[in-house]
Amino acid sequence: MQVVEGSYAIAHAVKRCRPGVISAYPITPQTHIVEDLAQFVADGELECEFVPVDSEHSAMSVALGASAVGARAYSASTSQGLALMWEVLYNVSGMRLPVVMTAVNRAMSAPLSIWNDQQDTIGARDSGWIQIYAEDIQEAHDAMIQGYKIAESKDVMLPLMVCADGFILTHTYEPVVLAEQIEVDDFLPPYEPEYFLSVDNPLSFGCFAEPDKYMEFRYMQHEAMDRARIRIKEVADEFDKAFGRYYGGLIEGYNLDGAEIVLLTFGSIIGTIKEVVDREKNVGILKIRSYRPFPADEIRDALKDAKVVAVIEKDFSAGFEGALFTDVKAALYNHNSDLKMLGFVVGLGGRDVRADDILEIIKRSKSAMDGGITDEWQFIGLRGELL
Amino acid sequence: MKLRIGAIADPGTSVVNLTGGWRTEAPRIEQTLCIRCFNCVIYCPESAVHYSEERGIEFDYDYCKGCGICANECSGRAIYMEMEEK
Amino acid sequence: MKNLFASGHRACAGCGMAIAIKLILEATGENVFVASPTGCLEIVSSPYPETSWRVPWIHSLFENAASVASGIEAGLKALGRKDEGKVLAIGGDGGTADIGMGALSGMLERGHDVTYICYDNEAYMNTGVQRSSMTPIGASATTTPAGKVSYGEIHPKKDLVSIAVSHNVRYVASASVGFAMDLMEKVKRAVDHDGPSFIHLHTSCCTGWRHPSSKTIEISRLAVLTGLIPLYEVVDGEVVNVKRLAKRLPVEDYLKTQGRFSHLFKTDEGAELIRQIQAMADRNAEQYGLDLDIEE
Amino acid sequence: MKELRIHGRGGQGSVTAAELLAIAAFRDRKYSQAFPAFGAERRGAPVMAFLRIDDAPIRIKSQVYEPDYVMVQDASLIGVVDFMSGLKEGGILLINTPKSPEELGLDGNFTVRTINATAIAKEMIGRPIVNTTMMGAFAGVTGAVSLHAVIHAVKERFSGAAGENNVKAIKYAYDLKSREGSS
Repeated sequence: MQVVEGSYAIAHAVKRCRPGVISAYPITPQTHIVEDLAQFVADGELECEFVPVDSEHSAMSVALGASAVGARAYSASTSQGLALMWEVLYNVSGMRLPVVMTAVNRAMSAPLSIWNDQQDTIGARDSGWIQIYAEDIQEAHDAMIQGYKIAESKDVMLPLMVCADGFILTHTYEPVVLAEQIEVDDFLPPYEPEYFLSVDNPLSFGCFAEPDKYMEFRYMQHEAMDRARIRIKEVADEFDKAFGRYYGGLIEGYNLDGAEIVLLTFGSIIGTIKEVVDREKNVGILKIRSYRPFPADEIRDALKDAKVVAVIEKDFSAGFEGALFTDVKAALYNHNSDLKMLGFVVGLGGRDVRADDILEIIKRSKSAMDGGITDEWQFIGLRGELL
Repeated sequence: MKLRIGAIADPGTSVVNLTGGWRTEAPRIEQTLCIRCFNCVIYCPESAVHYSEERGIEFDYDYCKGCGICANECSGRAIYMEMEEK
Repeated sequence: MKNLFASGHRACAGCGMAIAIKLILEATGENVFVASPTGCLEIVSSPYPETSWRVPWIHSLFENAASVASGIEAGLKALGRKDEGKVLAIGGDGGTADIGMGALSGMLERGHDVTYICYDNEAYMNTGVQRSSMTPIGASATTTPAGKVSYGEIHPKKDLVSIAVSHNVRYVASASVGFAMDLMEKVKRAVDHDGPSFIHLHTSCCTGWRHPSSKTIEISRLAVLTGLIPLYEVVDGEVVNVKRLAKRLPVEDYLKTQGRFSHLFKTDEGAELIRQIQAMADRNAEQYGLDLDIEE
Repeated sequence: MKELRIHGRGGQGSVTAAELLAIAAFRDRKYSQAFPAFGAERRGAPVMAFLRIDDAPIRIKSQVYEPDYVMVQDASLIGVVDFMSGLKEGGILLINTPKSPEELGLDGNFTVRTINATAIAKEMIGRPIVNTTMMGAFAGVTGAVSLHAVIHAVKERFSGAAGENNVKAIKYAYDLKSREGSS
């Protein structure tokens, strides 16, 4: 273990995965990751083509071209940059190219905010990318390595983004176990795609599909997501065996035994919640590690003894409610109608989520459990005096 | 046909699409007037004009869309367009 | 011919772009990777499971062909497959000069070993002849239509060649589908150059320009013969190999062949616009020395 | 768990100080966590950085609101930022200033320590970059990290003569605790 910045840990893990091509465009708070990677290349520690591009759109497009020719490709972005990549995200997943990126979580403008929330990756929810949310720096580091293995699995072949909270994970120094090259080489085989651009077999990539076939292509993506569901769990187990670290497969429970109230969330906020929950009785945590594919079965199973589930997230869909909240409710509908469900929006635009905020959520959840009246969906930490 | 992931296609498969059906006029050639400029071969958008020493210029009516560029560009005025009877 | 662009594609009868692609691949041979943006080229050549390409080809999006080509080149380098083939991007004027300008600029500036060929048919033909920044003055396009008080496009074409040259690209050329041998030689030179190279390839679209399908080559050639599209190369920043004209034709000879300019021939204002277009051709002649000095 | 908040100005190495103290604490076989107050501050603007040290892995991800220690790298921040905010009862406030604690007249249930780190840094490092000197003083005053670990962390970061000079300043500042400190 050594104390390093989160961005460095992520960059280190990417380096260990031996990407052939890295392309990125600078945007706060993603910058340290790609700067560190550029330095690895500059110091001869990483042999790869580092393409400092003209935009995020080009960043993902370069990764797409590189992946299509058979190279392992990496990019990183956040917020507006991720939004500028939007259409390329869909294109990469539709072409079934296992590009892996670090999606640093940051609020969307306007108003401009460089600070953390998860609105950006939530917006990319439907892009056909696997989304893994990291709880801490170590998990973000490890998820990069797992990510390539999952994405490049022959029966998956989907791009994958490791979502890591901006600043909170990227700019914090903590003790981290940095993977050794030999360990990663043993764990992650070289990328050997079945189909790639080559003059020996001059395939055409990116054909268009008429209405008689498009739907089937999209269905095949869905099937691949289903297989990814299995693969994510397998790779988590394989990683545990190889590295001795485990964060759950699709989900991870914490203090769930006998928990009447379950706080369901993802990302770095879980660390703070754990500190709080340790002091509470009958309150557990359900961490969503894989948001897409969505672990509906696993969530149902994990919540079967709960009375109240409080979904906590740093995003929402204006005009409705938090995206994760909607998804969790949808997963339970038709299956478990007794469960009381509450949604809480916290920490938008870098608003610090404090232990007190979590305590408030627990308080309101308890009240709901005891038959008290509380809004189904609400903001925590709003400054009423400004409104 | 089973779909292949990513809509990845094998090379040159468009040859199954016989575009000759698009044609209303068809090119014909008077071989004795051909001066071997090969403009017809060079400028055919369909790659549907072929030349061999034995047979001279030939049109591949499976793909010829009848655009008439070959006739227009023919240096010897050997190619002409003819209404196609179907 | 090698027929690396297979028959059975769905381009309009008389498509200049299809001829251009055929000639480009004839020049490069089979050891080439091609990236194309969204547009007619992609639509006519790749309705799954059919493709007209017999070289490795990829279409991704509208504005990113230059970036995808950059990625292919970087990927080939990373994989030690650089010698497997040259990388080409072939896009239309909309995908190149408008929405793809940033990506193109980045590709050129970063020095990728990619040849970018813009086939310029002077409007968004795939979506129905909307104007692009390459639509010439006086042309009626569906978003700059001629009307009772309009004479069509009012802005001059973007100078793509100069834009490429200003990126310190070592080989830049203008070419026309009407001059096949010249075009193929330029493509060969472009791919043989290390680093980025750029070709502006002018071609008619008989549908968008509104002329008979048989006239595609003839009219493309007229654009050159009137001096509106000068053909030349810029090697290491120097203009060389200008295609000189023995007897430059008046621009009317070109304009009158196409429906998109027909409104110019109906009014005095149209006539004035034609005089302006002639002045542009004259300026081109002066700038590039197009006119051969022949004693009469 | 012990928590430190560092106040400084952009460019003074506050974040580096937090980071190096985290490395030092880890060398002392403790868990640590360092992070800046995330923001868009430019050179010269007031900045903050945070440090947590604990015997167990540190999971909490929120900022530090009730620090055990506050370190002020630049006396010009007095009256500009509320650096005493949330300082725990019995906590320690360490300020870089030529003045004595009494002269500062700061009231509260905490200990005030002052050190003329700028003078020390100028003399020993040759530049008025005080972050390493303040780290030495922090180790001496609080005992939250060992001198040995601080020196090690700094030497890993700054090699050669610069490293040696920094170490000299750190040691000097560390030893000053009995002379310049008072409550």
